[in-house]
Amino acid sequence: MRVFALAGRRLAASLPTLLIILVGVFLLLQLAPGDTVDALMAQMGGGGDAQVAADLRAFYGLDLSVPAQLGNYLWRLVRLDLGFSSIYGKPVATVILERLPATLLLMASALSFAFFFGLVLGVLAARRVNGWPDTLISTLGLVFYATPSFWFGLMAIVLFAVHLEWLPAGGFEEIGAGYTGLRRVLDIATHLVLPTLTLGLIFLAIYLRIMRASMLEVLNLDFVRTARAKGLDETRVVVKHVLRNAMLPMVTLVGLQAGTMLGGSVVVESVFSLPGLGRLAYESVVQRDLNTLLGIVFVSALLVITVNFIVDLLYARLDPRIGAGG
Amino acid sequence: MRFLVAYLRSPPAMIGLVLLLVVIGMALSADWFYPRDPLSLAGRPLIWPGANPRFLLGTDNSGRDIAAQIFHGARVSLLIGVVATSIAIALGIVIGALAGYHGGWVDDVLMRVTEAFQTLPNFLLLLVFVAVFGSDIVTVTIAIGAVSWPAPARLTRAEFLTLRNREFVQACRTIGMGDGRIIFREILPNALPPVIVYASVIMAVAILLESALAFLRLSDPNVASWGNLIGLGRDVLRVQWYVSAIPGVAILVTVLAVSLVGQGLNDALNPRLRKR
Amino acid sequence: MNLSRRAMLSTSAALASSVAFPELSFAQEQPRRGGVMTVHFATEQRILNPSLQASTGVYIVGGKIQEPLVDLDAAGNPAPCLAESWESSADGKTITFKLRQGVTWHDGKPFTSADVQFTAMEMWKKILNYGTALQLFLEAVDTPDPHTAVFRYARPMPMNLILRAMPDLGYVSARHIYEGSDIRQNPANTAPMGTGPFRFVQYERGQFIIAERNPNYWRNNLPYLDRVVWRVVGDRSAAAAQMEAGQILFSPYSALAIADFQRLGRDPRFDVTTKGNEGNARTNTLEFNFRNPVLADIRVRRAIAHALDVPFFIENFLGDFAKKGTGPIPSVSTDYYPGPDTPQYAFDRRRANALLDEAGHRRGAGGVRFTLRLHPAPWGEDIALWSTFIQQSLQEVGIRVEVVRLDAAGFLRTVYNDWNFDLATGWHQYRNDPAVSTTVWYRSGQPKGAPWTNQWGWTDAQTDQIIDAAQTELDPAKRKALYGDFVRRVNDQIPLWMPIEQIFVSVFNRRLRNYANNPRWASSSWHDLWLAS
Amino acid sequence: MSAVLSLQGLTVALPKGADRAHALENVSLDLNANEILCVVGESGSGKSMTASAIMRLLPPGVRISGGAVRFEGKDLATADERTMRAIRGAGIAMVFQEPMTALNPLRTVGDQIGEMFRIHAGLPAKQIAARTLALLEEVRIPHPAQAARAYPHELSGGQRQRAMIAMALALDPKVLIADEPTTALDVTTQAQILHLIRDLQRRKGTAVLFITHDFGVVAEIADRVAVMQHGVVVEQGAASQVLHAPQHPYTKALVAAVPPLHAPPPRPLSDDTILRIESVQKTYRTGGFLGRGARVTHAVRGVTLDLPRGATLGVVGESGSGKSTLARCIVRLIEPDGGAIRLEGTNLLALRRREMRQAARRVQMVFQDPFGSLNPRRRAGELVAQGPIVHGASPAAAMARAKELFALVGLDPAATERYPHEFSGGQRQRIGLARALALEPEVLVADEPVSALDVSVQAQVLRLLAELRERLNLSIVFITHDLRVAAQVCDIVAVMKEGEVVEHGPIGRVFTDPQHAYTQALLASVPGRDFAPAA
Repeated sequence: MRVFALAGRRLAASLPTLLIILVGVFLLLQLAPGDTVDALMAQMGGGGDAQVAADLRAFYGLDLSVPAQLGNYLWRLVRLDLGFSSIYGKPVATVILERLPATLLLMASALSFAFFFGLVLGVLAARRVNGWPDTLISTLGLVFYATPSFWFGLMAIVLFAVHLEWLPAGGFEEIGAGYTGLRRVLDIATHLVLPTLTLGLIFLAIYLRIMRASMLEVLNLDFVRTARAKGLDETRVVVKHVLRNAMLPMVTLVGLQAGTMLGGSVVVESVFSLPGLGRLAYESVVQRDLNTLLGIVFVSALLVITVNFIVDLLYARLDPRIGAGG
Repeated sequence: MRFLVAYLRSPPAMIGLVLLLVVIGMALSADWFYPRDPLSLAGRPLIWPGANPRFLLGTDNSGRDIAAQIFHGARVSLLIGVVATSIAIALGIVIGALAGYHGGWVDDVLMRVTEAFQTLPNFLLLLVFVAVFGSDIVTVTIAIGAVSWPAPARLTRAEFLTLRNREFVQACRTIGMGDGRIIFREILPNALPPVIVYASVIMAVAILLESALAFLRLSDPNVASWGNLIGLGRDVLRVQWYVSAIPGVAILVTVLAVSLVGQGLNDALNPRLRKR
Repeated sequence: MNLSRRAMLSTSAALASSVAFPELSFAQEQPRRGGVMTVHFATEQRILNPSLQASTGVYIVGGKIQEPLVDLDAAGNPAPCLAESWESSADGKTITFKLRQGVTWHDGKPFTSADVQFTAMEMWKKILNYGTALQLFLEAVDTPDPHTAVFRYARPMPMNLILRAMPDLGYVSARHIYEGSDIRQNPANTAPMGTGPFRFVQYERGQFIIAERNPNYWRNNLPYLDRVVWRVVGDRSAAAAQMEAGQILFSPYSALAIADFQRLGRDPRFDVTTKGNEGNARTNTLEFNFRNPVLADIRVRRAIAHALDVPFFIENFLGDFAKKGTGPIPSVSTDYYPGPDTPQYAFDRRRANALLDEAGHRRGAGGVRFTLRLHPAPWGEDIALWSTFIQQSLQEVGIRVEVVRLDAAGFLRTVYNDWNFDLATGWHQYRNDPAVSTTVWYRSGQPKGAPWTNQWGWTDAQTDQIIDAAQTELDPAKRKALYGDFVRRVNDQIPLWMPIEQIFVSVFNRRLRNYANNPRWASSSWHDLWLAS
Repeated sequence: MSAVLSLQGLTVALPKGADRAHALENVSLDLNANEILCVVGESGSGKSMTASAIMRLLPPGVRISGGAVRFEGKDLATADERTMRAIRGAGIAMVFQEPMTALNPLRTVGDQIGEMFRIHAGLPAKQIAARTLALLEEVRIPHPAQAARAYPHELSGGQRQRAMIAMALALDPKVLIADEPTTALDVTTQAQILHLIRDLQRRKGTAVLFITHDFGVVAEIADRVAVMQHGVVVEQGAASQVLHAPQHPYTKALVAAVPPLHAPPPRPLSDDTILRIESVQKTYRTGGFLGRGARVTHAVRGVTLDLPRGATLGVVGESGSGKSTLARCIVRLIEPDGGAIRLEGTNLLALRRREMRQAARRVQMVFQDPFGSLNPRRRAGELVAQGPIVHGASPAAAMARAKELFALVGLDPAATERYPHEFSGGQRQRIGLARALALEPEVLVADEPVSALDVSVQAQVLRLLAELRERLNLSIVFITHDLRVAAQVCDIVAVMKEGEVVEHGPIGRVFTDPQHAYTQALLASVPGRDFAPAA
């Protein structure tokens, strides 16, 4: 398939990108004050003496020179070994795998929410351009865009969890409740409602704006005039001819913003105490857990690349011009 | 002139401008209304807004006047926004212009680096920067600028890619003009408007990024920043929610104002869109 | 063996079943069996084994699964746990522990002196923080029989010191699990196995830890609870919400916001108290870097102390759970507290200004005498508030303070290793005996980079001499006197200042019974804890 | 004959602030069954607006303010939207200029044609497929079954236009409006499409309203002609009458401006070759993953041509023939892969960048797009003065020179202060010329310099070019797709196809006695090739 060749090329092109990221972050963190052993000492809360610290540094290979450490890391990476997390005391791959589901779920639900409502609202606004629905939707979009996500999350907790007690204030699922099957799915779903809204809001605003602009753009294209000249009514013109074309820029944007969304989940996961990758990233920066951080960088880069790959596939399905070469 | 008229005719753009002027007014008048250090102890902690006429918006959990912090915070937010945006735009333009004009391996290398910055979640990168270089306001501002440049770089590059093949650029080359002059004197002025409009997006994002950083307590504690206040208020969120709510509204209004002004500029610069 | 029979024997049998309950009303109730205890777990841990890491975050979990040789009773006195009795030789160089018989590990293997020997030599002496210092002169542990462990020291070890230290630093791990493995990477570090009332079940990072009832616990028919679940909740307000919703029954170690303590304290469903944490007192510090000549001047240090209105700060910001401190040994330390009659620095702004003038620091432009950088430790809401208060207060006497905010690793490295600070503030944790974790803050000659030790560049022969003498003094009365001298000396010199004394605050759901019935309750084994319906 | 469609005093108002009040003013036209009525006019004449007004698909803000459009007894100017929808496609169908953009890129051609049956006829799917196939066969698309399954981008421009025509004729409409349907096509394809339209129209008896700017096309296809200017029909009548005996002065001027396909008598040429193009080669490689699947395009392969001093060398060919690439190779806007460009013996391709910049002043270029070739942010004078300034002239001297050049190319010297958007297309092309001439070049490379201009303006610019060639003794490489234009300005001509020169020689010889089959086909395709305005 041509599409896969395209994706393969893209993957190959992202290898140097990945290398730049890994080496860059590695070197950057070397400049940070304190290393993972300092963070470990902080966790102990005192009483660690210099010998213990020196032992730990030797144990984690922190006594080696920077190039040697980098070389070791990259060589391990080539063998698909992400290394051992000093803070979590287990292989980085395990640590990340434990945290990945929550983030994936959160991102998927936030993305679906933002995409769906962005699409619907964008179309509605474009259909009634400059009318009151457009004004209302566009204003809402701007307000959503301007709302700091963590603040929205906090306020949502105050309202929905504290005062109304409709939804849980945080967490991924009811711990120890031992739910299984559908009950558990429902439980996780209720826990994800607020985080999804919080993370999705800004993207909803962005998609809405793009969709509206794109609809207006496409509505002006020649083939829409052709469709009208064929005698199609407006609804059919929009559904059959405009929508799919107008969705293309939005689909592209999803790929472009996968990284941003992952960044946003750092804050959202922290607000809602979700056991996700974003929070893990934050913790590993603070704990100087270089292996874990690099692991996350690696995985999130893979994630972004994967999302882009899926977006490419989707785009190719939507647009037959892609994948036909060129 | 026509541009100005077009701008002033749009109600959202005007609302944005007024809001922005209010925020700028707050920033300028902060010293006049609240001459004391906004971080100094002003009264008992956690006085509700309106409960004590001395503290219009109440006090936070450190006993500091929230109103004073809101006024002084406007300075910080605007300053961070403007400076970080300038850094991002300047970096973005130079990198985008070089990549877009030269193409070939220069483009490849620069775009790989840009992709690297875009693949890595920018907030994560910001965290790393702050962990490495500390969190004083200068560092934070530079770091925000340093993680925000890829988008304007891509935009500039895209503009350059189309403009460099436009016939007026080719005409400049046929008369023997040098590359530097073509890039900066001929192409750049034409590539600039969309980038300048995009600056409003960066500024909005910069303000949001700083506040998110402050919320995680990673921003400069020596300045009265709105994000710091939200982060501080998080501990008393359940009852004294106003400590977080008030600066949140301030951020919202500022970002909204910047976005509206940006959109107004865009519409005024893009007459094709204005008609719709 | 040449032992002077100054044994400290306790009646262990009685303690096993009945402990003096502070809440007498509960005693009349019939304990209910079953139920799940849910605990707030604020910071994730790398390790859950308390033989390898001495910190509250480990005890709150590992303390239910593993047990120490010696515990504390309700009155705060050493009580038998895995050791039934102990005695010291006359020269203080040999300490013999008689171990409890019939104790089995969770995997069914018997607990013996070999376990104690291995843990002491391989973990306490080599890896365990505080343990490495405490057991520095431990030469060997002899095991004449499976139920006797003889600790041999190169220097006299005060019995009081070791017994006070053991509840925290005396957790035993199973030799058969660790021997021959790389201790630091042993899977049991995060899936601990012990002799305690609860067996480890599962640790989901970022979510929860579960332990279940150990049916073969050596205290017969205990514990009452079926399960303990620790819920990982990093966000303070989220934890408070879960506390209110009944999803968490106990929040230990001051892990909620100060405002929430005050609010929940007014709620009849909760007991907000420092009870059960007397063994975990801490003081807020203000640390001076002597490499800055301004701070090397004692008048400046004293002026700074006089400039801070500590009672005001406590009243307005910390509330009922803190009190004015009088020095490095907190008032809860009944054995060593020298009383309040040591040199103190009352709030006196005029005096502060006078001292600064006297030191030659005249006010310059904007009334500023000089500028100092203050590094607050990034843990604890009170430290952030305290650093803000320092900033605000010192401004009044003409000292401009720039707060430098760093994360944990950055803070420790910058302050204790790079010495790149002027002022720093954090916590000093008092662990029942000044020799465990207090005197290191003052004794000179600490290796560079060791956090929470004297890294200020301050050397005082007199202080060093007192500390060394107390370290090996076997007579408790003399030891107490020496520590009195110590407090007077350091309060006079203030190389660092400890003006606020705090005890960790716990929030209990009142459905709990038998809670807070010993001075280190959050860390203890909870074998007698039960839940009212 | 009774009119199928009748425009009676149709007036279309433009929104406030437009450059004129009405797009159409009192337009009356009758379209009879079984005839082709050509509406012809220059840009802005309102000819396309007429089509939009009939279909009631006017841009927002533009509305019909008077008159009537009679069709099947209804007045379309006032009919409700429902009625209009029923008429669109079924009663009156339309074919547009750009077949690429007029088809939805995301749906197959068959699907889009079938849509006509779905919305108007409600046929079962199977029948729709059969009818679609039949239609595609009718418009003589190669491999109709494949074409039905193809997406628009998979077809060539001509095939797309055939598909558009198939779609338009799906329901046998009474009226077909064709809005510049062949303007975007190459000349050979254009001839085929014109033939197809004519043929189908004859067979089905459809009334065709054919909108075009090209008198050649009019001559080729029209039964009757209506000439429009500024929204007003200035003249209408039978094709032969309007073309050969125009009455209205505007029509006269327009017809006179159409260049005849026959070359004027040859001029004597110098023996001295000023520019020699020697086996110039340019290959593009695109795509490919690790070297596999890369596509190689030979844009220019081994082209060798001589330009005598003072002569005009025409390079003609269809799009994709490599003529523009060749032009850019000459001035090194594109670096050729091989060969030589010798300017009086000096190989320009061997020069280093700095030397090339110096040599640049001797070979200058004029571009096609009068909008795109002038930096919108610089004053016209600056644009012209730039060249001399780059080559060391003082700004004041360069500006003075710019004013002289403005006079030379027929512009007001005071206009140097204005910005490009304040000029008309023809004026802008003059600025482009002035800019090229500012460096006093010996060779001028003109890439389609008049293709974007209306026919009357085109004639003026061509005249100016010829004049300047004489006065300044310029040698010109003239790239064009328009054989009529080539015939008028070139001394020698080279015909390019797929990167190669298939035939070259003196224009008179090549155009009257083409040797190569392709040249013959090309010349045969020129619409209205026999039409020449009565001088």
